[in-house]
Amino acid sequence: MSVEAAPAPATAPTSVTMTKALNRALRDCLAEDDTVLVFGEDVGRLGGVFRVTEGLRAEFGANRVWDSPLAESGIIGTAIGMAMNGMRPVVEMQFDAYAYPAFEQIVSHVAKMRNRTKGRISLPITIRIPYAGDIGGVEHHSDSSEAYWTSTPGLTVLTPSNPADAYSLLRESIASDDPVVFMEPKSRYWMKETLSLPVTTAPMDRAQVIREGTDATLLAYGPTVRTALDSAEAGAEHGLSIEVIDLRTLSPFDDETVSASVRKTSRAAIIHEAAQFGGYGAEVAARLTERNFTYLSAPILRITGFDVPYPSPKLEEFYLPTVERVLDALESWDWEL
Amino acid sequence: MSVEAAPAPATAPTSVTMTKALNRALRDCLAEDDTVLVFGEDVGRLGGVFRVTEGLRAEFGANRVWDSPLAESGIIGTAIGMAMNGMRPVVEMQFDAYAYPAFEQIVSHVAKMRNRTKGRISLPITIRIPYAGDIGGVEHHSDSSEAYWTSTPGLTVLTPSNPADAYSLLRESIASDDPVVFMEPKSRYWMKETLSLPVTTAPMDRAQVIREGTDATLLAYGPTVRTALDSAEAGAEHGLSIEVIDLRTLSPFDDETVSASVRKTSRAAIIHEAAQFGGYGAEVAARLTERNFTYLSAPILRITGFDVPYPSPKLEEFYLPTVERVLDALESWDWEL
Amino acid sequence: MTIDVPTTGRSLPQLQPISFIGADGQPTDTPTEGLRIPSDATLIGLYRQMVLVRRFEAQVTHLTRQGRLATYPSAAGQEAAEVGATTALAPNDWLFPTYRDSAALLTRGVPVAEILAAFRGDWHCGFDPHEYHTSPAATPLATQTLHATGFAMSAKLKGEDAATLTFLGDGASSEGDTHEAFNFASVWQTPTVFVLQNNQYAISTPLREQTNATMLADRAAGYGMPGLRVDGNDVAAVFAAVSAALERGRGGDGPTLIECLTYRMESHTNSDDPTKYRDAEEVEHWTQFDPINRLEKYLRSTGALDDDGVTEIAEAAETLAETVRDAMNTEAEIDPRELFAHVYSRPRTAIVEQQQVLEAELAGAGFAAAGQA
Amino acid sequence: MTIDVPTTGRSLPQLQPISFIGADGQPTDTPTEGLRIPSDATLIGLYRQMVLVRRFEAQVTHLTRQGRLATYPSAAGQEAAEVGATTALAPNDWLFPTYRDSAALLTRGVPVAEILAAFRGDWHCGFDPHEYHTSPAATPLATQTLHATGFAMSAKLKGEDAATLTFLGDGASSEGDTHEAFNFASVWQTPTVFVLQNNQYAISTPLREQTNATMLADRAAGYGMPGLRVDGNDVAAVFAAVSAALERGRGGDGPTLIECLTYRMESHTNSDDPTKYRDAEEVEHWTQFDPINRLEKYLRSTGALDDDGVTEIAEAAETLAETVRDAMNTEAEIDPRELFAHVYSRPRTAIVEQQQVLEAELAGAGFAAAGQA
Ligand SMILES: Cc1ncc(C[n+]2csc(CCOP(=O)(O)OP(=O)(O)O)c2C)c(N)n1
Ligand SMILES: Cc1ncc(C[n+]2csc(CCOP(=O)(O)OP(=O)(O)O)c2C)c(N)n1
Ligand SMILES: [Mg+2]
Ligand SMILES: [Mg+2]
Repeated sequence: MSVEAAPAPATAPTSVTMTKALNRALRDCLAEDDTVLVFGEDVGRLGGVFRVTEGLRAEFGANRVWDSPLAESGIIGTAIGMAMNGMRPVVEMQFDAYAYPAFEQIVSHVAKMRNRTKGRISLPITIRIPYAGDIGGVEHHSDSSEAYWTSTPGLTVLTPSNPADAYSLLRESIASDDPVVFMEPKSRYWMKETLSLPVTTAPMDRAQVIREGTDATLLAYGPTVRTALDSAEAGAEHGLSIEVIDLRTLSPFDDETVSASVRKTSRAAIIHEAAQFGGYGAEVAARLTERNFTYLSAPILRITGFDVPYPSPKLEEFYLPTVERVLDALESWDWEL
Repeated sequence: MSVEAAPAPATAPTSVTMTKALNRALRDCLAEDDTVLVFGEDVGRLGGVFRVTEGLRAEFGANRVWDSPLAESGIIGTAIGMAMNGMRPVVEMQFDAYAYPAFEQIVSHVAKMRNRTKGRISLPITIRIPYAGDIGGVEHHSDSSEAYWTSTPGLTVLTPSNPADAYSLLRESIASDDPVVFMEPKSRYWMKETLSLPVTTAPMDRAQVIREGTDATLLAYGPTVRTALDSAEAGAEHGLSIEVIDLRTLSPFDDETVSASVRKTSRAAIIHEAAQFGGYGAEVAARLTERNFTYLSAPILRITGFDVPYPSPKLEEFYLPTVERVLDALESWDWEL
Repeated sequence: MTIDVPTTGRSLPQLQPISFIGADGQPTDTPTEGLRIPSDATLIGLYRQMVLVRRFEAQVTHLTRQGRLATYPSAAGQEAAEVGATTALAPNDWLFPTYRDSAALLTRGVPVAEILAAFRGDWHCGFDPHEYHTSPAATPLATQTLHATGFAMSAKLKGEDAATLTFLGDGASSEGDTHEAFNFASVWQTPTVFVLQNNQYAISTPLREQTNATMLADRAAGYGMPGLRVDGNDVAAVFAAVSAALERGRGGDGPTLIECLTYRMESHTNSDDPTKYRDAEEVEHWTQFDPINRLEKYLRSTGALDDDGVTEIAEAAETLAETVRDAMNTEAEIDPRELFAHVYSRPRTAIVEQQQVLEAELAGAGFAAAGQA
Repeated sequence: MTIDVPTTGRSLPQLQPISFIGADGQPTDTPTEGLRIPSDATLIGLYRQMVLVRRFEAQVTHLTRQGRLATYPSAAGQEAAEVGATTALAPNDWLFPTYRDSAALLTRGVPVAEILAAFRGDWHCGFDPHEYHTSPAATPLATQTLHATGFAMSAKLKGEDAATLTFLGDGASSEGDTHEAFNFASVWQTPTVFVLQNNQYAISTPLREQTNATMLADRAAGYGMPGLRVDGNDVAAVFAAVSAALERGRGGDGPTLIECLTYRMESHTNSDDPTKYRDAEEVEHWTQFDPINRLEKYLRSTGALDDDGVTEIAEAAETLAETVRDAMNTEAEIDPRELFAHVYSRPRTAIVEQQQVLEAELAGAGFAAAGQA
């Protein structure tokens, strides 16, 4: 199949939500490359329960964008077959707990096909997963499942925290020959930014320093980037100069950028919504300590959800890592200010 | 249903393999408590592909021990229903990659039912999973999936490294009101020990110091305990006094025992077969560093499989953490001997 | 070739949905597979419960629009399936409902506040499953079909005189778990009734994109299990079919699949916009099949119901609506420390430590609080 | 009620397995659903390939017992299904095999050493899928049925004149993925043929504990998909049924389920002990249905095959066996650094670092090596 030349017209800067940025990325990919296919539960007529695929079926037709039967293993399994035949399927798992029925297909095939075949079959599949909480969702609608994917060799795991990255990273995912688990922070879906699309941000394997500081480094991704920035702001009121890094790509980890920051500040904490035990923060803390031990004046802290199942809406505020919890953690460091 | 009094007759010390110890634990539980049920793929007539359930169907009948249809989600899902009705199902996932089809049932229900119902419904299910490699298995037969389970709040995760613990921990799992993922290291199945059964070893939430030392602590579990002991022995030839801890219970983590050792030795490494990135070792390293930072004279090291899919038999020896790899890691520490 | 497989029950269900009372309130002449229409007394009870349920759904939907609940999936239009099936249960039987089945919970006797706790966001499951012989409503689709099968298997092994009933949707029928449940139940011959509410949509996805089969009940044949297609808006048919299937199950004759043809009159949940995928005419079309109207007509025609009866029931429905409003206007007391209380049966040190972190935060003892002070 | 569902193809397969050539080598009078017996020329080719395949399986099993391979699942007894189905494929079609289907890979032209690489432990998949239009053999049961469906869907979307064929076992039919594949394939009307080799056992579990259905082909009706039950030991029937189904698929008429009744004559793999779950008489009983014997008798009776032909084919089989021995006696060169080479299409720094760790170990540069020196 040929790649149609349909360059996306640049728009004048407007206020864009993350869902709109994602929608536009899908649109531009569909327009430019006719091997791109979008399917999943309710992504067609409805445009997805979060409206990320809105209008795409109308624009590209039901042969490019369609509603599948309701079965996640079926969605991933058939996407594998399509990718083996040269397509670039972009599939949606409606909420992240609903990727679990597809776990075997993702872990045993999506992650392993390329290695299994000595690189002869690549699977350029993008698995979009809305994740994390803070939206008042009922049970199973607020899980942070990133650790399952990041601990699986063969997967690339991305998560944008803002509309510009959402656009740029999703386009990179779809263009990537390797499968990408693309995690969309639900609570940031309605975040607005003034942007002109298309936009190209930093490449997908790089973390980004989004606030500079000298006293400590806060690492965050997806929904907690906002928490980290707010904490840095609050820390400043306490006289602390805090650097904030948006990881963007969870696997691979950008050791270079993050270690440089940690060596500079000598203190770091990672913030995520998922439970702490065995969470992604464990990898971050372990590898930063291995690589920068002599530079550290305190252990890398993990400021996370508690080690309990994600609670129902009324208890979310007590579960989620807040600016307060971050500040309490900062306080635990033995500052010599 | 009543609990029959059928105390297991103690045997004279004999040489017992891990499979035999597990088999005897199942037998004794089936005899003592008629709510215990054993089912799964090929666990009846055949006695399981590893012969762990051998003879049980003949002794207890097909209403207590039986072959299910071939569907792992079905096995776990029906076990949930039985447990809701007061039974204690013990189910086998034939190889650990074959627990993945049951991932949703395990993560969304087994782990969460008790919390969901405010403790009104407990699920005393034991999920036996043969795991890890070093047995020349073809693809999907050598995975170490522990990180998926340990990062899921609500699960208890055990793994014995020797026949005595295999017996004692399996009995404790089945007696536990909480669901247990019971991981059996395939490469240790044929390990022999002279034992008289029944035997009661340390309780399931405790790690065990199995070799004392003063210079460094090696942490291991399941298949790597042997590697750790051999490494300690080899280290001794280099003049190093190495403490070895068998973790036994991966979740919860026995902070008390392990931190005490690390504070004493000031250096520690965790050895596991699973890939390093996001592996269980990350949690171990992160929490030990958090809790013992000022006692550490070096970062906690992780000596693990590489961040690649588990390879085919001919490459296993290069993938698996060996005594050599452990010794190389020890060397990386800046010894002041 | 001599291969030992059962040869019983090998047929496809009749095409015409089983129905006793037509949309016009008249008795039908549809073949009913040996089932018998319930007595007028039973039908009055079913009518009453359907009216209550409809008022309940309307009230909760209204309160959800007002923001008193986080989300709510209404079963308006599906009252016959919800009430007919649930009423057929004996107290000892167990029900395995989904998020859509609050009406069934209500019918099962679960108090309003306990049903709605999950949707208000108080706690995942608000009631005691043992008290009502009713499992927590499952949100991960189709997973509960296996729980119902396993529960029934253990009842059978224990020699209990109990069956299980589980609801599932047309969408959920596509999940692998549904297949595994049908198969396990039939191989094990468990007393399980699968009530498939085919309400024509899975959120926005219409039935014809969910299956290419003539009817979902056709699946049963592939498992050596009886399958029935029932007019899911005729509560008499649903009640009769489910009662017979439960009886079959308890008698040792294994599971049954019952497809109830019905229609979801409301949006999927309050956050859904059905205009994106179906038009008003279609919804309008289905009003003629309304389960309550037809039964009222029928019972009036037999003389079992009159204006007084209808009024009395309507008043009971208003009383229920008031109970709902009261329940939802009373805030539940939720102790944040309960976050940690129910995860394991035995305390875990690390969780106790985390609880202490939260308690310190709540006590305002932290750095942040100090800064704000 | 007006509900828009398809009403085509609603029937259960005929009870008697479709067969052209009986176990006695004589033409049968079984109804064959419009299928026609393949020409003698085709049948000779199928005969030859079955003989080769049987010799191949015997040789590999033997080498495995000698420890030259880590494990091996033989399809001895199932040659008709393996060869009949695979031969029906056009070059452009894609095959989605399982661990049991080395015979199919051989038939597809994959070189012996490349087929056996996985079982010898050289590499997970030893051949280039694109070269043979054949997916890596799947070990996680039933997962490949979805890959075959998805591949076929994309072929349809691209307008390619290609179908897909996937094998699955009676055991694998119980997995959720099988259901999802049947359903997706039928809803999307993909050109996919599901060849279910019902060899009566899933390791030790007999068919009657896997399903309560009369036959596994009965499943098809529940998806609005044609289903056929074929004598899986009659290669003529398998070839004819699969050819027709592939043709149907390529012509846009969607998927087909074909259940091939057969028997696994060997143990599950070399490490299995079948005496635990089936007796010798049962195995003996099945020898009378042998797929090769009957075809030889038949072709001799039509005059298409004589002693010379049989001898020539037997010699070719011996040559193949020699190729197998040679291939398995030649060690494959495997570079340990390949561990890292194929995981991602772009290099990852952390993996490069790990490769350096391994290279240092291999160079004997470490502490351990120093100590040993
Ligand atoms: C495993 C899983 N996947 C996706 C969802 C999200 N979801 C919730 S309801 C629904 C549609 C269900 O349709 P159906 O089974 O027909 O039931 P209905 O809502 O019509 O009652 C979907 C896709 C889910 N809850 N669980
Ligand atoms: C998902 C999964 N579960 C379990 C296994 C282990 N296993 C390998 S083969 C087999 C039996 C398969 O039986 P069947 O599908 O009838 O195929 P056959 O071996 O008879 O060809 C089992 C249980 C597996 N490979 N994959
Ligand atoms: Mg529905
Ligand atoms: Mg089989």
